Amino acid sequence: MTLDLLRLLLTIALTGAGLVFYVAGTLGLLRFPDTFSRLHALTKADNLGLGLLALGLAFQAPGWAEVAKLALIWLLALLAAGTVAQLVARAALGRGAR
Amino acid sequence: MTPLIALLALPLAGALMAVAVPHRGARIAGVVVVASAGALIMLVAQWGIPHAAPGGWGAPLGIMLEADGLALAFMAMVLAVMAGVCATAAPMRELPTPFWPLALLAWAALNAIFVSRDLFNLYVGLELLTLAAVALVATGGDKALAAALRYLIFALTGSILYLAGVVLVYSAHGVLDVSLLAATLPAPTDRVAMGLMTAGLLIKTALFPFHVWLPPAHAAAPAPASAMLSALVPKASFVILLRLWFEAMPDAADDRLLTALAVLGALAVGHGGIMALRQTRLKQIIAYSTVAQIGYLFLVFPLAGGDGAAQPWAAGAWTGAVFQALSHGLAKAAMFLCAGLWIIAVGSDRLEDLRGLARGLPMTAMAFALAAITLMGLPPSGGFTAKYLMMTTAFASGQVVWALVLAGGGLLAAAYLYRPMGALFAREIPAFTPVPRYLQAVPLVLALLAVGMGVLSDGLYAFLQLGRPGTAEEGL
Amino acid sequence: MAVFDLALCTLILLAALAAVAGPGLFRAVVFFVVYGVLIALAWVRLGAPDVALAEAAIGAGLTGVLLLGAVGRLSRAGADEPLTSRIDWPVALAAGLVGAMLVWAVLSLAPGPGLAPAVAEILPQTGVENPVTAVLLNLRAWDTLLESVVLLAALIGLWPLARGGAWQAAAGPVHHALPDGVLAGFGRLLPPVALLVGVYLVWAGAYQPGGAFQGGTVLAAAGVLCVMAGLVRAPGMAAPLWRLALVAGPGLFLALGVAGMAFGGFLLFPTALAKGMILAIEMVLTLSIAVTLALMVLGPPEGGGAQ
Amino acid sequence: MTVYAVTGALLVALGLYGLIAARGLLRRVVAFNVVGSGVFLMFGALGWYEGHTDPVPQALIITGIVVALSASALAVGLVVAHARVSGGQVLEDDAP
Repeated sequence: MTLDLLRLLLTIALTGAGLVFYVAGTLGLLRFPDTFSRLHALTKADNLGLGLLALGLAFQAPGWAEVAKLALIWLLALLAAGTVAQLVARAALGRGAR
Repeated sequence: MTPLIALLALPLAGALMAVAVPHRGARIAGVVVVASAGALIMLVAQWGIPHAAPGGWGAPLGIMLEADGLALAFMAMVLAVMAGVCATAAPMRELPTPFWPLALLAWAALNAIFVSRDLFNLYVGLELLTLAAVALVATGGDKALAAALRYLIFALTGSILYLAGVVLVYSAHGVLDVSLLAATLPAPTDRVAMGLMTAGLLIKTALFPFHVWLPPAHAAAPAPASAMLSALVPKASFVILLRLWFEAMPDAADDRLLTALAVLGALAVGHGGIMALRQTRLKQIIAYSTVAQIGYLFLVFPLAGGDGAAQPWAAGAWTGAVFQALSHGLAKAAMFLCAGLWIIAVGSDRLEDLRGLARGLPMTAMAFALAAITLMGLPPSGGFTAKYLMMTTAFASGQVVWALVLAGGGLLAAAYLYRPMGALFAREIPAFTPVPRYLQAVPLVLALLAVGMGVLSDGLYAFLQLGRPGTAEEGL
Repeated sequence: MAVFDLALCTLILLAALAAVAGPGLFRAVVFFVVYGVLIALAWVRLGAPDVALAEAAIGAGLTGVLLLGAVGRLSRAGADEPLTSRIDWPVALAAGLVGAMLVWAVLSLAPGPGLAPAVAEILPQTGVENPVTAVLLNLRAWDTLLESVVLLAALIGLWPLARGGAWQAAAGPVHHALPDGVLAGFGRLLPPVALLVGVYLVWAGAYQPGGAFQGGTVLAAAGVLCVMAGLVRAPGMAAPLWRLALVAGPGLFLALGVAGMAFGGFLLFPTALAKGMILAIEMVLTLSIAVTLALMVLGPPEGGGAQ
Repeated sequence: MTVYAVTGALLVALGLYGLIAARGLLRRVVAFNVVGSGVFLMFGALGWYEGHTDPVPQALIITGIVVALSASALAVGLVVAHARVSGGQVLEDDAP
């Protein structure tokens, strides 16, 4: 019982923290002046936010297989976000953005 | 394999093979034509209503397929037209290779629609037909792109409205099968469902005022594709309309609604005829003629539907409309194939360029004249039988106004078809590239079939009654 | 949870509004993708994870990629979207009327179990445990066979649009990617993972959400990425093997359907063999779907890298 | 779950407006997809009963999603080819 409660609290805390990072990243996307700082805000904050969400949800997973799936999702999202950020930055450079 | 399944599987298999072996497209289509003819003869010889339940489940869990007289007659018409299309298209080098798989896919979709008893399966069939038909227009090259796009937008609007109606039908009744639906109690949402499905199908059938996509699309496509598009494609959605209004939900028919459909049909007859009079290119005349000829089909709704469905004359009007759809298909295919051959011969379809061509290509001129007789509704053609049957009902049921539409439409057809005929039979000796005789014979055979429908109307009339909804059966 | 549903529906409507009537074509397409993801979320709420997967992968993902690609090609062709300033009131009235009728119909329909109990009853005879897969590949296999052909028809429909009529050339535009760039690295890393996920989705479809169309989409995405990264050349229809890959799935489906007539009917899968037959169809169908979708996304040949 | 069905109905109206009234061709393709998903959402939400959705609509919706994608792919191809030829993404009103 206490273990379940502890897991629930951890989940709430971690997902809550993840959401804060998401909000921060979105604010940065909206408020920052140019493409590169926006990318910076978005990728950094969202990658961390997603990691926290995944970690928080892992405490609710019924088995290790689900934990592995969550980890895989996070890794794939990291990889995709990193690649896309690079490509967007390069495209922006190519078009003469600062 | 039963002949019914063969009729569905053959064009599908042919299309797949034509993708795998593209340079053999024409030959594959030829094999499909011959094999389908065999299967069709076996089915007609049974003189019954063969049916199939793919997967063995049957409705409501599975899909039911049924080849009643209506479905078989349309499949036979499609087969005849496709045979003609394949014969004329085979030697045409300028047709892009994808024409063959697309034509076979359209054929497969048509057969699938004619035999399907399931409203959602009909949707999938309609979409297959639409995509293949739009792509066939696009085989006309850069000049056909705008027409293809307009056609696609109209067709997609139509199919999504139809699908919305199907959703309401399933949500209210829990079944999609036409026969099972007829046995369910009416639901209050049925009117909305029928309205949406009908509106969608009207757009697809190109009934006035939803016809604006048809003339440019049918005129821009290569002639063999135009023949398929004008003769066959609008018939699929019309057959679904017949299934809905006469089989699935005959009780939803409201007299005002049925009259509204026929009024649109009458307007189509007038508008299509007048527009056809004003065109200078043959393919555009034929395309506008399709708009007018589709109009006649919609007179069936007040003549044979609603309160009149139980009357003894209803069978005549219903069968007359089917005769009209079938004979128009054969005649219109003949006309477009003639136009295609004349374009090969003189490089244009402008009326002034066709002057005197009857001397050079007499068989095609003969074919065009016979097809014109059918479209005007003169005896002894299939078009005459169609109009005779519908007029008899109009007088018997006291709806004389529709008889006037039929008569007036015939006069208009005579007027707009006189111009190309006058040009063809002008006393001039044109310069032209010769066309092989066997190619000239193709439209002639189709036109003769259209006329023959009238000569042999007794047998066809009896055949069409197989599985016909309604109570009364009246001979000619 | 009612608050959540209401909020989600509001977001869906707002995203749709931005996609249909918002300013800027690129923005509209981005909002359309967001809209698709939100719709997928709605499907999860409605207890329909199979549809959620299909919507996310196909409705939002692939359609979004197609539309984004078109935005790029249109701006390169100098074809800007015309500015629409005012509302077309007659059309708005007609659309509003349809909407009002639908809302009325939706509100007057009483919920019911539909065919769910009937499907559950015969599920053991279908050879699969996921009822949605049972409906798709057994009960209504004729629909699904035709649907796989619809997909093929759309692809063939793109061929007449190839530049210069060279429909057998390599699909799509020429792709320039740095051989050691990020995209190339991503392209090397992702395909094995995508292969795993794609095959898993098909395999799992028999007893849990997933299936040939969802799996095929994942594989197609990996393939398109490989082409964009310059790792492999875009397939061209001059190669018989690619053409065979396109028709293998529907072809096997049709062939096994006709073979079913030996057991008593078209598309009839006897219970003992159903699982194997359905899985065989799904696996080959996945391959065909993947190739078809990848070729669709790459677009008709634009004259680069002709073989 | 009626709220989802009503949302679907509203999406149909919104999308229909765009499909018919928009002039930009690609925008009309987007609108077509909105109508499609609206119809599907209606279908699924109406099939929802006691926590589950009827599997038959689910299967039909998946079929519908694939059909809509096919139509979109052909439409996008035509829009791009038309733009290449005409230099625009509007249909001239050549219809009488």
